[in-house]
Amino acid sequence: MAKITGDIVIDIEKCKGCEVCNTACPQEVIGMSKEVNSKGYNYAIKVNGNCVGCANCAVVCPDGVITVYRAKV
Amino acid sequence: MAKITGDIVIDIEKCKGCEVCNTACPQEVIGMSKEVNSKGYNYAIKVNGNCVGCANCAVVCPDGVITVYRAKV
Amino acid sequence: MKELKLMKGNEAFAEAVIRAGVDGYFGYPITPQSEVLEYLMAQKPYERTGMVVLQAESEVAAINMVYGGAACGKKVVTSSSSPGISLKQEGISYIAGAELPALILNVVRGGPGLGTIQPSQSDYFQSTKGGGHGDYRLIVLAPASVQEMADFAGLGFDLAFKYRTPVLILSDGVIGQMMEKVELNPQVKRRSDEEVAAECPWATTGRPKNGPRRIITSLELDSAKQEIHNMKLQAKYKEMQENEVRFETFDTEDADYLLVAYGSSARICQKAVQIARKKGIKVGLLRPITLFPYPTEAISKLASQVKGILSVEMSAGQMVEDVRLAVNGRVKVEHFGRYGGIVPTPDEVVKALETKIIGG
Amino acid sequence: MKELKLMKGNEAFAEAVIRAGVDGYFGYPITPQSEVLEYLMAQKPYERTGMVVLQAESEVAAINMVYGGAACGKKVVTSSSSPGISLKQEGISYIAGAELPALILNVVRGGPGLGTIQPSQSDYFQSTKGGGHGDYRLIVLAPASVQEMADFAGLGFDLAFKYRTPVLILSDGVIGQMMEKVELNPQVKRRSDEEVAAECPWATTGRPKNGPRRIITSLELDSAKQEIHNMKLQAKYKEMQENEVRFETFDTEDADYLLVAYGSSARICQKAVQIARKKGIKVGLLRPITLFPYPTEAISKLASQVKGILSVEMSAGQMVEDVRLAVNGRVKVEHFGRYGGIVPTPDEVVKALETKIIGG
Amino acid sequence: MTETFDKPEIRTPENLVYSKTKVLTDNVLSYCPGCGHGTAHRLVAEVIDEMGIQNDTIGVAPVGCSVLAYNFFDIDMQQAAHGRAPALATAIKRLYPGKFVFTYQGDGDLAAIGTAETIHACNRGENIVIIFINNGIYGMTGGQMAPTTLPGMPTSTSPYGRDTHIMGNPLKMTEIVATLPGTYMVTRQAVHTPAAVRKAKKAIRMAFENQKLDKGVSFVEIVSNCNSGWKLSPVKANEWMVNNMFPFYQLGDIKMNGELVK
Amino acid sequence: MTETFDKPEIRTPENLVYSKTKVLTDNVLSYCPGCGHGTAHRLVAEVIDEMGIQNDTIGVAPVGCSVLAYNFFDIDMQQAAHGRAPALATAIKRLYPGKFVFTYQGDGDLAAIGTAETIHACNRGENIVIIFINNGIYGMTGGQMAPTTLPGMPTSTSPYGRDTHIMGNPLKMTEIVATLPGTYMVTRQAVHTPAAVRKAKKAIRMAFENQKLDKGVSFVEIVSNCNSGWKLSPVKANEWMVNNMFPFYQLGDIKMNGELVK
Amino acid sequence: MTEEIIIAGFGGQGVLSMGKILAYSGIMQDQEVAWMPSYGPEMRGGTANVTVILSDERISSPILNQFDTAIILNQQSMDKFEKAVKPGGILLYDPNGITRHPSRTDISIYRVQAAEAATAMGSAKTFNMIVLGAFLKLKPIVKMENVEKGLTKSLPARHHKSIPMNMEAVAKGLEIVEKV
Amino acid sequence: MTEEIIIAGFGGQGVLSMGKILAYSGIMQDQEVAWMPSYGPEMRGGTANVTVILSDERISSPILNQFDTAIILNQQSMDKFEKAVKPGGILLYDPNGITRHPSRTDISIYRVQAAEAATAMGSAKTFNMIVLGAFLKLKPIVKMENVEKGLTKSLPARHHKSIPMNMEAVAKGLEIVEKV
Ligand SMILES: Cc1ncc(C[n+]2csc(CCOP(=O)(O)OP(=O)(O)O)c2C)c(N)n1
Ligand SMILES: Cc1ncc(C[n+]2csc(CCOP(=O)(O)OP(=O)(O)O)c2C)c(N)n1
Ligand code: SF4
Ligand code: SF4
Ligand code: SF4
Ligand code: SF4
Ligand code: SF4
Ligand code: SF4
Ligand SMILES: [Mg+2]
Ligand SMILES: [Mg+2]
Repeated sequence: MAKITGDIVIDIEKCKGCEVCNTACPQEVIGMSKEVNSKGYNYAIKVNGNCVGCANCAVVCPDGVITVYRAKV
Repeated sequence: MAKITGDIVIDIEKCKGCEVCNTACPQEVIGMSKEVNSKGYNYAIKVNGNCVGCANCAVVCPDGVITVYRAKV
Repeated sequence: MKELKLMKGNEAFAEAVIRAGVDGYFGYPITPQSEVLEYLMAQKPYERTGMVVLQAESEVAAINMVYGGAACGKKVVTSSSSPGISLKQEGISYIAGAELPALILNVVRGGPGLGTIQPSQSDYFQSTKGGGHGDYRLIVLAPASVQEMADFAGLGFDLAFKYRTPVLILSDGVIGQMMEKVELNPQVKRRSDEEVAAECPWATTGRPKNGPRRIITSLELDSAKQEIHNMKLQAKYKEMQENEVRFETFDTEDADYLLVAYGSSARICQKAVQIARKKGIKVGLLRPITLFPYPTEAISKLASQVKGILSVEMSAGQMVEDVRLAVNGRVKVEHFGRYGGIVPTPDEVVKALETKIIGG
Repeated sequence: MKELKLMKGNEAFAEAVIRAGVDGYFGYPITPQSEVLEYLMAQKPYERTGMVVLQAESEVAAINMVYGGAACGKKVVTSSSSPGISLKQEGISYIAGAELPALILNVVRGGPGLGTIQPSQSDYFQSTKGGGHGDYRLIVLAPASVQEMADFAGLGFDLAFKYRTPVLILSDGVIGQMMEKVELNPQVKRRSDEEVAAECPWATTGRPKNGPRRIITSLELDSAKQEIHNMKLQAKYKEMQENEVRFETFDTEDADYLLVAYGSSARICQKAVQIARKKGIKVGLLRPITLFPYPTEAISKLASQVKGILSVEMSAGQMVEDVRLAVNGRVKVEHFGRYGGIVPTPDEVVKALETKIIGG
Repeated sequence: MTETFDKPEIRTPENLVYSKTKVLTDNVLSYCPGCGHGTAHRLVAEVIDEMGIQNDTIGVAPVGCSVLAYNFFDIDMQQAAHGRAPALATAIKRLYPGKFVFTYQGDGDLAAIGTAETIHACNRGENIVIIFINNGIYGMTGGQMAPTTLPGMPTSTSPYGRDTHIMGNPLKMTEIVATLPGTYMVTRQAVHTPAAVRKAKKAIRMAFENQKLDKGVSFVEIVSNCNSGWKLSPVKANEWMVNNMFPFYQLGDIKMNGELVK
Repeated sequence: MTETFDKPEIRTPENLVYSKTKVLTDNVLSYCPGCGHGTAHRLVAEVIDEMGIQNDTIGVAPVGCSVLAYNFFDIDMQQAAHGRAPALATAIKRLYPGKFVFTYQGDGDLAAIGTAETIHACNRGENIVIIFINNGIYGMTGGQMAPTTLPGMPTSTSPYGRDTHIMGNPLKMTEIVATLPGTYMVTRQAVHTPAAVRKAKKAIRMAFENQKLDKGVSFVEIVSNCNSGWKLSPVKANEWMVNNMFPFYQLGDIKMNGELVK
Repeated sequence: MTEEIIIAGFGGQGVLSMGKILAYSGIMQDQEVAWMPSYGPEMRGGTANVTVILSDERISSPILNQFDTAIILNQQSMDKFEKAVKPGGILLYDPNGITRHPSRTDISIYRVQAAEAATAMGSAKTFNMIVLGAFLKLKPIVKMENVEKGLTKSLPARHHKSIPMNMEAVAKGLEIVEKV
Repeated sequence: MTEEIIIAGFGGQGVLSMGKILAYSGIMQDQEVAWMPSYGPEMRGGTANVTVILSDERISSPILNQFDTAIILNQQSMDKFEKAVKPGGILLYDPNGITRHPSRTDISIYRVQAAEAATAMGSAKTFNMIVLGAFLKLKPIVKMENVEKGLTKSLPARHHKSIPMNMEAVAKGLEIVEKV
């Protein structure tokens, strides 16, 4: 059976580090960086490769900064 | 058994001839004068002596121009 | 072909609005101008031209409907009388700030407060100096006849669109309520949506497929940009002052004295001029037709000729300030007015001229 | 005993309002003055003095609450900023028409429309000439410091009750938002209902048992009576002009040139005077404290002394008209302003003086 | 001399059963003949009289035909800007919680321009009485459409009848304010017959009595005729009202003691 | 270099399942981190995109945090005076019946100063969409009390919590407009979880679809956080919202197809 | 020629429309006209009045305190306007309902029993046309044919059938007006 | 003496309260003070800045475009205010998060690693006090005792227990500020 895998791209300059995506991810893919972006926010980063491309994070991200891909592998 | 009788006093200068009292009187006591008052209204007048002092006319008169008396005779 | 009718000023305005191809009217009843909405409703303009006529829930709603319609490039108008116009001040300031063309009729009654429903000219300051907040001006047209109530509907929109600015017609209870002969222009076709879009590329008519979106706003959080916006507005007002001043003079050629009056006061002053001249007083009349831009230069010129100027208004003295600013101290300028709904007679004007200017 | 604090202008005003024994505040949030309501709410004034503080549903409701409270003889106040003040124009006209004492604070921001939330002085015309309809005037006080934001609360009510008139404090974002030292007056006790009834026999506090009922209205359908009412108002305004003009001068004794500026502009001009004097320009400053009644006479006198006058305002030029009316053509009067939320620097003022007045 | 039918012998103070309350002044009402405003005024005045609160009541007149109400009530009164009476009343009552405060408003005043003030005063539960005269029209200004104008009803600004598609449906403000927790009593009455008048008066009395309890707004709608605006004689206007207004604006209590009446 | 967990191999157009709609501009949203306004914007934009009406939609921004909405929607937009968006929308729609018109308003804008405009636009049955962001507070001006603020909830103008006796109860405008014949669809949604977002989007889609039918107002309330105003982190704010706002403002459809949902 | 007229009476007496017909008649003979009503709630139930000016020149002020002719149809109007007639001018009134008759001696006073005549003619609506006729007898400032044209112009088409009856009423007025 | 200072950084950095403590300290030594914040939505998430003026004379304008000292705590503020320092003036900044360091040569530039130090001290809240200390090292315009008094005045009583920690942070700032 084909396994589903996914990936997200975070526009870290636009991310405001609100952590809403983080809470919504069923795979605990998202964490917050220690670094800040030029606006001073600790932006979202991927902390593992378990993304399944469910788009939950993108759907709840208030700033629409996440792009999601999903593929069968 | 004592009979009830009544009487009304109409302030004809303040009466506006609206005929609302007339409609409300159970005894058909009230009619409208042919004469006009100084405001040009055909004011209310008594056309018979059948008043029983029920105050219906006074209660509905928008201009509060009717005074009512009632007595047992 | 022109058409001759006997109409109230308010009705003539309403009929002229329809004939000018106006797209929408939004208003709320108030004496002495309710005939505008009543006439429009009776005319079924939606059948005559497709014009939208709506009784709003309040003057505040009405002026903001005007904002919405004007922002779409449509010709939209509202009318009210003094207290209602006060309620519209925020909206008028927004319309001016967002640079929208719109027409507003004020059929003035006496104030302050609920005051009286009788005619007055006590909203001059509010109209010409900005009753709303911020640095803006309205073009202010002052009709003095039922004919002008009709004519200024068209003129008002011409100016409104030329400058993308709100235009106020400052009338009063006399002009609004009286009937006179009026010659009406023939019906102008309402512009199609396509014509509007072509004429008003700035208007929000739906984002063009091949161009940027349009934004109508008066907000600018960046002060540097807001200042540039304000400067643009000021430049526009200057342009109006250069190009749009309108006034009439009567018997000023040889005048020793000058009356300045607008609207119904000007009609009374015309008669006063006749009476005074019969008495041997050489007096003329200047009637500002635009109250903003004000005929400052014309008055300034006449100030070099006459010995004194009387500003006649149905108010406690408002326009007289603009006369004084024009005259700049060169000759005596006084004010005569009746107010609270009282309309002065020509005789009273002559007497005021004699006591305040000639004898004074 | 006076108390020294570091406070924002808005807070100082709010605290002074409580200490002045004010009975009610009714307002609606808007930047840059929301601190007034916030401060009041935080102070639990109902515990401190029994004062009523209510957030209204809108500026229109707030000003009409003020009408209701003032008509009962109570000391009531509202505050807002430019767009909100525009919405209050009808209500203000009513309060003036019904001759009610009330205090209104406008912490001005740049317009027109939504404009900017940054400081501005572009509501001068609206405040001084009557933004609402009808012939009325407000007493207009222009604070130039946090201290005056506090002081004018008391002064405002004194004048409001003395003349039974609405008083407007015309402040701006600078004065409202900045913190400075402020010396606060001790708490004044709120008047009891009995005291109010005794002091304000005209107020609707419940029909007296042995006297006629009281009516608060601005309506008069009989024009003759309405005119008399208007004349009474005008007489009052004249009295204010005679008795209530307030202003300050700096370095005017030997001045060749004069700056005229109010509020925060006046502070900037004070520095400009220092800079200019270092450069050898003998310039003075007149700061109107009351904008209505305007210090016409004081300016007129100085006009006989100086060679030119620069009116400095954070607007496109409004007060300059009153300066010109005072000067009446005797010396050159020019305007300098920055606007849209931009505050001019003292250097800019000096430069404007040099180019527009001295060199011009 | 024609017959007068007078019975002077029974006109004694003991026999007096009805006379104008002293809380109404002697000024001639400015209303058209047969207008319900007059009756409504009288009922409010009688309640004030009977409760003995003439010196403790502050009334607020609207803009509308009843703008001159202050000429007719012999109590302290304020005249409000169009639609804003509830804002005035809010301030008055909060500053004088011990006084009785009422507004008297028409349907244009209360349900058009004054919508926000009405809803928010009711929502805040201001402890006031609101008397709401619904005559389905703007009487004062010459019979324009009101928010309460019935579908199809002609007015000077709906000369071909109210077209609900363009002009919306009549607004039942009374039902709306009844949904707000701030209202304690909401009722709809009429004053066209003696029975209706007596009922209306009871409601007004209860409204004023409620004000002592500090429970919020008591709201009394009175469906009334505007015979001038409707262009009918007073008597015909009342008939038209019964046949047309009442089916839409059903009389009766809507909320009592803070509970919706089912 | 730290591990990135990127899977560049699957980032192909066919595999793209979510990306920002082109109906949102590239401007950085002016909202606070985690504010629901951003999500609500995106949903409206996505619906416009999916319906292919980007060139036929005119939006109206309020005064409130979303005053700058016109910087974010790539459509023609107008910015209304505080509370007046429904008046603007009324005129726009009547003058351009073929366009899609919506307002986007906060709770202060729609339920305080704009009460009359909201009620009357709804009552007239203007054929528009109203998107109502209820965050129980005035976000823009620094967290003052709104008509929708919950009882006991502290704000900058109710620092000791909303005292309903003095400040009134929270106003449910959504329930009120649902009672008006002019509204066709009235619903309350949220955007704090993926499921809620997906549901809210469906509601918004339906609202815009309704506009084709000329049936009146479609009114979509979105209960949202104002984490700045509430002084909570975005995640905590959403939790607080679930625990406190939702019990009072219950999510779900209130009126569908012109019928109240029981 | 300029004729300045006030017509004043009760709301329902057709005062305004009488003025309007007069104004229209003036237009029909190419004159300048002005018609200025009293307005607002004062009209409610109470009095209504209208100023009508016909002139060969441009009319300056439509608001006057003195009139060439006053046409007075109730007592309130008598109290208000008797004194507003210019010396040498005309006061025309219907004595019906008048309790205090005019007393000035420097003006010409006429009466027309129009209410009575209208009742006699069986149509209260002709009242104002009778008064108009009376006025035109005293001041024939508009030709009869122009009155008819004016009527046609001022009445909506659906009322045109009543024109003959109206003209008859005008004729009646011409006939019954009498000098006091 | 007049000292005109701008303090600029992110919303959460305590910029406004630092300015307030400085202003209160000025009051404690009988100076005139002005504190003028940037305000409105621009503060939301974004930058916050405050102008503080201490002077022996009456302060004229609280709105300035040039400052004796700029205290800069993020990149945006650096971009905006580096150029606003008067020639010969001082620019003090925390390099944390700064990507483009100041480059002017006509002013004195100092840095203070306050964020780092605050973390080390275990309380992010002391950040602004460390910066204040650094500033006072460079411009000892207020006496330490007056800073403490200022703190007491500006903090609500319930926070008075934190004063020692705050004074410690000030001391830390005095210590770690360094010339660039
Ligand atoms: C701000 C403002 N707008 C409009 C008016 C004009 N106006 C006076 S009364 C009225 C309507 C009155 O209708 P209603 O409230 O129903 O009272 P009614 O006369 O029917 O009793 C209006 C629109 C006004 N005076 N002020
Ligand atoms: C006439 C007027 N009054 C007040 C304001 C100030 N103001 C701006 S936004 C706002 C409230 C915004 O709250 P809300 O509508 O709930 O929107 P949010 O910011 O919460 O999204 C206020 C009172 C204004 N701009 N104009
Ligand atoms: S939800 Fe969006 S803005 Fe918030 S942390 Fe995640 S990616 Fe960043
Ligand atoms: S797409 Fe789904 S699994 Fe992948 S990061 Fe986002 S929420 Fe997690
Ligand atoms: S009191 Fe009764 S019976 Fe007598 S007249 Fe009046 S209604 Fe008729
Ligand atoms: S109800 Fe009153 S006003 Fe009307 S006719 Fe009878 S007595 Fe006269
Ligand atoms: S116009 Fe209507 S509401 Fe007004 S007094 Fe006449 S009948 Fe009554
Ligand atoms: S203040 Fe509140 S509503 Fe406004 S953007 Fe921030 S979180 Fe959102
Ligand atoms: Mg009504
Ligand atoms: Mg909100």
